[in-house]
Amino acid sequence: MSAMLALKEWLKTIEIKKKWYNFSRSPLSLIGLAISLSTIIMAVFAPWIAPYPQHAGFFTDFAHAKQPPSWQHWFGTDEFGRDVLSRTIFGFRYSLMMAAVVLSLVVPTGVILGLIAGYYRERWIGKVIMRIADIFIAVPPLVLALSVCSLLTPSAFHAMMAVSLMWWPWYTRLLYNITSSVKEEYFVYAAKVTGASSFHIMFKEIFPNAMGAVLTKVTLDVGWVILLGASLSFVGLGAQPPTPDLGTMVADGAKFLPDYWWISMFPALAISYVILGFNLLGDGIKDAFEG
Amino acid sequence: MSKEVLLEIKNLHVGYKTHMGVSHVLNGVNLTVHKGERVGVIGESGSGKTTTMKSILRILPSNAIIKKGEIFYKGKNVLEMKEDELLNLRRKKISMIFQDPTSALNPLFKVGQIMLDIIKYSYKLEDEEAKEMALKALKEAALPDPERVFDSYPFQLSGGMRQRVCIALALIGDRELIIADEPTTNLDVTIKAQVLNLLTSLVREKNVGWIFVSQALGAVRENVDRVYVMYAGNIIEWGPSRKVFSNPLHPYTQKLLECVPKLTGKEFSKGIRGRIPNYFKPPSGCRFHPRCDYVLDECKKSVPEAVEVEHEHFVACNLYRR
Amino acid sequence: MEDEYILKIQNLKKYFETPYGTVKAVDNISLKVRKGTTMGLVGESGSGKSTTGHVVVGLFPPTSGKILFKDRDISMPLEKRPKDLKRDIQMVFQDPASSLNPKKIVRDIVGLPLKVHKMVETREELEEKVAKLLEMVELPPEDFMYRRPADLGGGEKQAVSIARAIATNPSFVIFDEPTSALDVSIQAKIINSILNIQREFKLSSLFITHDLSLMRNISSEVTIMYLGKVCEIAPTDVFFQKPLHPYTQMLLSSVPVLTEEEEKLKPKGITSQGEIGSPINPPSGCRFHPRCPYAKDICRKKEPKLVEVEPGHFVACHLYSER
Amino acid sequence: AVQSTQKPQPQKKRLLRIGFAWPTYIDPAVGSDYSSSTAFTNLYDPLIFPGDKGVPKPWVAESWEVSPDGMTWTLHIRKGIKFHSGDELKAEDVAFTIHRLLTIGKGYAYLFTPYIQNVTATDDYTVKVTLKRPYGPFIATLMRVYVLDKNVVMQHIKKPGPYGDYGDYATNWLLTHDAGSGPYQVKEVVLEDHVYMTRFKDYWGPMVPNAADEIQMLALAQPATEKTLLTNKQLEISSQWLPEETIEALAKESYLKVSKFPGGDEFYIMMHTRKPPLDDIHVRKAIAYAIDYKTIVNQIFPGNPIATGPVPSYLPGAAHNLPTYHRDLAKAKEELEKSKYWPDIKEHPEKYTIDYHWIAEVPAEEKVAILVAQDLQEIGLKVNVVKVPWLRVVEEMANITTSPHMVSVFVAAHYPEAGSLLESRYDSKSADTWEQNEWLLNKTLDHMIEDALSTVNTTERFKKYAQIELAIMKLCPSIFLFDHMIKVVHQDYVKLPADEGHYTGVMGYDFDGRAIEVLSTT
Amino acid sequence: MRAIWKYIWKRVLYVIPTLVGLSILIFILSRVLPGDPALMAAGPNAPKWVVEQIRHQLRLDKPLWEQYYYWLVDLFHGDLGYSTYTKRSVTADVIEYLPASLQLIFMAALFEIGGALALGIIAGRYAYRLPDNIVRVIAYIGISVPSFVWGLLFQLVFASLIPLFPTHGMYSYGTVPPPRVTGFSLIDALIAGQFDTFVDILWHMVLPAFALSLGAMAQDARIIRAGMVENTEKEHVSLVRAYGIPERVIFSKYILKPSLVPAVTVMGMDIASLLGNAFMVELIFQWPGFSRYGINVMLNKDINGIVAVVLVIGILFAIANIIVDVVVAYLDPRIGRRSQ
Ligand SMILES: Nc1ncnc2c1ncn2[C@@H]1O[C@H](COP(=O)(O)OP(=O)(O)OP(=O)(O)O)[C@@H](O)[C@H]1O
Ligand SMILES: Nc1ncnc2c1ncn2[C@@H]1O[C@H](COP(=O)(O)OP(=O)(O)OP(=O)(O)O)[C@@H](O)[C@H]1O
Ligand SMILES: [Mg+2]
Ligand SMILES: [Mg+2]
Repeated sequence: MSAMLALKEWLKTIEIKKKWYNFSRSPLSLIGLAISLSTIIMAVFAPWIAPYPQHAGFFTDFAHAKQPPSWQHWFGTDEFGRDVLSRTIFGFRYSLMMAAVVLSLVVPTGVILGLIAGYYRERWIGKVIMRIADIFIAVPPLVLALSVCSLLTPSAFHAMMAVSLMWWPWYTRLLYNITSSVKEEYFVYAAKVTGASSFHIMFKEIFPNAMGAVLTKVTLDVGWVILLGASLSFVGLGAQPPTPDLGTMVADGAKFLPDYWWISMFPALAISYVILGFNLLGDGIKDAFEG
Repeated sequence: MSKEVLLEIKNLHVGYKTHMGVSHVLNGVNLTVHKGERVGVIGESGSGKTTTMKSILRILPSNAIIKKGEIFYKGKNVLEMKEDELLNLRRKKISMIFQDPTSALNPLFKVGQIMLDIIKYSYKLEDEEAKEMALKALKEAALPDPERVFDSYPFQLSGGMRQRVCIALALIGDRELIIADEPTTNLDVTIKAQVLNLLTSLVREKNVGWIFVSQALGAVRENVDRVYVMYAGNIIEWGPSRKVFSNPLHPYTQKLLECVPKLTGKEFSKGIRGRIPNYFKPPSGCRFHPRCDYVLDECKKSVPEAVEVEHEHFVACNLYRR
Repeated sequence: MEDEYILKIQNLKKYFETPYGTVKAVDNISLKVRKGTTMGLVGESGSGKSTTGHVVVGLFPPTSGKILFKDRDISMPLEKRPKDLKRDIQMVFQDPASSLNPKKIVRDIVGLPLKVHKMVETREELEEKVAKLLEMVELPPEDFMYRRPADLGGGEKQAVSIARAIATNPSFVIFDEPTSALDVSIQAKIINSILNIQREFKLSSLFITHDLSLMRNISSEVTIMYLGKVCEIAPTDVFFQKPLHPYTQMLLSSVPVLTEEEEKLKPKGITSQGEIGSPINPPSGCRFHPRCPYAKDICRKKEPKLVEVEPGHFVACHLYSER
Repeated sequence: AVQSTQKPQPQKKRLLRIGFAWPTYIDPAVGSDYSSSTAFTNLYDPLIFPGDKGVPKPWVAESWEVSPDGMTWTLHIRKGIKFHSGDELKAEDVAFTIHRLLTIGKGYAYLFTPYIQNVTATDDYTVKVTLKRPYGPFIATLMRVYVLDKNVVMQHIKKPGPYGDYGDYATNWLLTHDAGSGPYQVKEVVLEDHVYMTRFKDYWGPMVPNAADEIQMLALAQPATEKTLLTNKQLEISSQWLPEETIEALAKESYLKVSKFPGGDEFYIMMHTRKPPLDDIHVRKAIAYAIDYKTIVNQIFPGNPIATGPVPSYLPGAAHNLPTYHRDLAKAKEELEKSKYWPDIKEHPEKYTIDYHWIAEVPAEEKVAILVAQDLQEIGLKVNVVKVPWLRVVEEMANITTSPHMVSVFVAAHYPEAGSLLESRYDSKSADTWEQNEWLLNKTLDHMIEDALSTVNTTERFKKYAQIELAIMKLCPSIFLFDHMIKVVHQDYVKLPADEGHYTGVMGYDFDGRAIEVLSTT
Repeated sequence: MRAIWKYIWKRVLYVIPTLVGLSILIFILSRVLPGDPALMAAGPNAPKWVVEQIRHQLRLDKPLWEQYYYWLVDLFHGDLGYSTYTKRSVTADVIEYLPASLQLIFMAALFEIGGALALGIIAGRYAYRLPDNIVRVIAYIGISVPSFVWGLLFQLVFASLIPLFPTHGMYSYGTVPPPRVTGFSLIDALIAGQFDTFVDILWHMVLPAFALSLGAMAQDARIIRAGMVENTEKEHVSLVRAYGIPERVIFSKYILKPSLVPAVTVMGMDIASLLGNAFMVELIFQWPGFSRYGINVMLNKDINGIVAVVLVIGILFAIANIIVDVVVAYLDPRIGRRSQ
């Protein structure tokens, strides 16, 4: 029996190894992993990594405002005299937090609704769920998120709520599509014939088959949610200053283009950096699950 | 035999590059087709039949690597042919019927569009003439209402009709060799019989060379002059059809024939143990040795040479050496 | 007195509503399966074989008609079916590739029915039972227990499906073309284990196939279906000696054979022609008439009834009903 | 209208292109913001024109009398003023204009609804206005009555509308057309984008020699754009909200000039005197002593004079030599320690976190906010800085509970007199408006203000104002940061009266086409 | 062909309830979320009775269902209500601003499709080789850099460093806008025969349209490339190759067409990103279009304006998707023609 257990463990590592092999085959995936990890590390350890952590809070030093990039301030300073690099590092914090909050709300909701809708697609419950989801998808997410945010007081919290409100249907749709096709697979029939409960079939038989797709989408969505959050902030409906939010920093700094380009361009690059990282990572995860 | 040799495959080694490494699929395939001869190739799924056939026309997938070997068509090596020679070969000399008619026909084009393209590039004809030619071929393939078929998308046709369309394609012009790669696998029993009857009668009528690849041993037995048995990228036995089927020599061939259920309902075998080898690390020596009941020591070491056991009946097995 | 039939299907209809019309997949068929025997169900693709099987195991409720299992009416939807019936009736599906959940290991796949029916308590017990089942289908448990379907060959997958189907010790199993996607050498192996299991468990079964040669080796009775209708029912021996329905004859004549002996069994003078019609607009009268070389006027107008021409040999054809 | 297919040959014109923030509503009964008011000034004639430093100057109303009880004002209308339609401006038009304004109720109507009882044209050139109660600054408010051409308006009324017989009162039409007599008339209005006005040939009033042939008010939102336009000579005058950084950069160009003139407003930080801990005067004083006024006027809003009291120092009626606050951390701490909250604040500063709201539309306010937060941190007060859009601020300030602890706002006098600001900033009536966040609700002060405003005699009125101002300083309800100076960058070929030290301090009269010279043609 | 029309009709019918649902959703949100639109509309100094008047005008004093009912009734008369921001009918605003946005989005879509085809085909043709890798890098950059960052970058580069293209507005200063006939300034310029103006407008559209299209372009290029690579290995390609059709034709016909089907589907989604990103791009480039109007009504809490903006974009999106579906149906005969 112990030999068997050892074998089991071995097969498990094989499984992971295979995924890792598929993943690491493309150097782009590894770059993506590195970028994503670097942003996460910067976000988590911002107070230790940022050269001037106090610049993320209430700080002004007008005497040193708008200094171009230099050795003291790699990314220069902004109109308050704050270190742009430090604020950008803190910016990752807010961006990733936004992604984390939104996705942790949206993924379970969307997934469960999608499973139910797909599993009961012929019944009214499935139809109603999909009809409602359709309504939220009938408009580009940014437009609806903008209008909902505009109806609320602009704040990071409201932005997260608005984005979450827009986002769940994408998971519902994904799960709906997967569930509707997987539920016609013979292994689901077999489980039904045996008498397994609908709950078991949805969560133990069907859901594992959607795991890869969900994981891929979640990773890619980290980038998109950050983008959407940044877009909201850019218009002025997202996180509010002095929060070092990347979108807000870009928008605020845009006033000083082109003379003090570093105030907006470095945070803008930072946004692109995160999105790039999670995009590459997402594609890698997709390869890992599909390859 | 003094018959003119049409096609000769010599010691063909083909592999595939995949993310798991290189698979060594064909392991020295030798195959000869004479003019007007009907040759069968049998073997389990994955034994490399399609790979061999595609090599002949050089239409292997892009990840395939031809490692060694020659394919002579009327004495010219196909693998060294120039672009225009190759196109000429494909356009005028050899045609192929694919395994799965559904995936072989581009779903976004009407049957007629595909046929016209093929005819136009092969024969430089005007639309009118080309269409006439296409309709003639469709009629020959026993398709009722060829005009309608010509104007249909593949999905609008049944599986049997699709395969007939593929046969019609293969019949355009006067070919010297028709390769039929499991032309009936995905069809219903009754349709299978129909398609096979059609194909055999056409081949007979036109007296062209024919390679008939199939897993349906019965169908092969009934319709070919000579048969090649393929196992894991090797031709392990070949000879006149009657001889091979009535007196199989190789342990694999013997087992394979036993496995086929009989209409007479006699007890049939327990199958062949094990499965077809992994091509990334194929067994040394005779690739069948891990599954063979009569395995000898030398089987593990070297690939057995072919021996002519009876007239024109060859087998590559150590049991028959000396 | 106990009935000698384990399964009785009476006037079963199963229609599917689709955007293009009503598919009459199974249209008023009746058949009985004797205890401890295997009934073969043969027909071309689209003739309604799988649908019949699916209705019996409860995947779809019948449109009309009755299914009696051990004299209990089981023509209710699956949710309403008592649990013991779900344990007693099992099915092996057509396509090995989709029969196993690719995300689970063999132990959990085979163990699922055991868990659902609470036949095991601990994990050790589960593994033990699964190991036994795997042995029964000739898969060495130590090698296969923790594998995933992706690492299995087609035959091995089907063997796992069979192990799962017999896990709950059912008395009736439907085999839906369990080997049609497999190579002959593997088919032989699978059929062998099925035969062994049938013998060992005294299993009654419905064996769906389109391969008449295979049928000959397995079943004691044969039912031939065409476009949702039954054409002919007969004990296997009788059937091969005296195929009555023209469709049956056409099927038999289409079988490619390896030996002269077999050749003799094939009916002469009939060749395959035409294709199966659409189940949405089936041909009038006898559904086979467009392909039948003996078709007469009456065949176009009137649907033939299934009549018993000899004891146990039923046929639905105007050629025989005139008598 | 289909134009000729000929290529338009642009002839040389004196163009005056000015940047503004949008929206601009050119109907005087609708708009009341900076850009709208600028449009009114150029398209219409007001009854009274603000002279230097906002002193009322006869305009359409040539002269006036007031009844001894201060309840009835008689206005004599100037003869010979021609509307753009060609008709003469008559008393009837004036009465109609005021009626229309009061009926619609938007725009500057709020100045008149509380006082005006009735308006009648007694003859072609006389208008009689009856008030509800005596009102000292009445004449000054008439700078906001822009006279409309009754006939033209009546012609463009669409029915049905919300105003009964008057249908929509031509509000739709007047959004993109004018019915005025001003020196310019509407050529084209594209909402959200621009207002083009061309010179009205028959204008009756005085114009400077090189007045613009065409004024273009442009919606400009981005400093970068304005910068490009200014350097390309495609914009004569920048908008007034250019960031200091941009102004600095532009000031370096030889062909550009920076002009500075009072905007008539003061920048306040309003403190909620009913919300703990700001309900304690010591806390308020501590704050007043903690703030670094100098950095604000030197670094953030350079060039703005530190405020000397509750009203801008140049406003008619402003008091002088009031006691003021300045940065003194020791004093600030001392005051804070005197407060009843001190022991608790010391222990749990987060319990007394002060919400500081600043207005999203004015980005420079953020710097003040963060500086204040930094300053207050030094004396041990916690601040939560929140950026809030203008309309939201208006909404939250309407209610005593939703009003924030502190909010920084620019407030301008409605008419050029100290009384205007005193009333709108500190009277109980205005407590629920955006102009007061203090929620003083102080009866004594209310009486003093009412008394002052109903005093018709100007000198006496101004004395009363001074007493009120002193009282307010003692209460320390607000932080008086600075008297706001408007800064614009303009081409050197444009001559603004402000360059010669002339200004009105009345919103909308800064860019008066009558007085701006354009010395170059394009 | 009839089948296709039936299919389109079905799609349209399906979209209608969704749009109604959308209107209800946004209508309710705009009325129940905190904030008093009447107060905001009245302006900071308005007396109470004016606020009440506006409240009445906006029907905010009625129960919610009644508000919606009358809103619907008005909608059927082509009236989207009164805009508290522009102080006129929202319908007039839509008519005024929408064409400019459509024009811009149309141009962006042209860039998107053209660029995606070019990049995708090159990458697919030279799969796994240098051009493919270059395109891949371009695609990743295109996807990762938000459109508003492109916008700002272009502003930075073109406003000061290389002033090749104008960075704001629709016309150069001094250009006389053509008289409004269709509302589409490009068309109007042509009608008026102002060819210079036409070129001027085009010139102004280049940067915003490009900034807008880059992300979608990259996305589509990737899909096309993936489709090409996938289809190259298809059996039907082997078939035409086996019959001697030249590689050039195989590539441009038998591989390209099937690769376009998924790409076109994705383009439908990408139009969503165009419609969404137009909000930021119009803001940055001060394009006098509907999206900039959208931002303004949103920032001013003009509820009728917001509802209209969402609804109009919903309709545009639906139309775009239907067009995409039709194109897909045209490319892929299997769609919408299953029944015979
Ligand atoms: N493009 C490819 N890349 C990698 N491996 C391939 C490729 N094509 C075929 N193979 C592998 O090569 C082996 C031989 O395949 P081939 O298709 O030639 O067999 P076959 O005899 O035709 O089988 P079947 O009867 O199933 O058609 C198989 O193991 C298959 O998995
Ligand atoms: N869920 C369903 N919805 C609609 N039509 C169906 C459904 N299931 C089966 N059918 C149709 O019913 C008919 C009979 O199908 P069935 O699967 O029973 O045939 P079969 O005899 O098992 O064929 P095969 O040999 O291909 O498995 C077919 O035309 C099929 O398209
Ligand atoms: Mg093959
Ligand atoms: Mg079936």
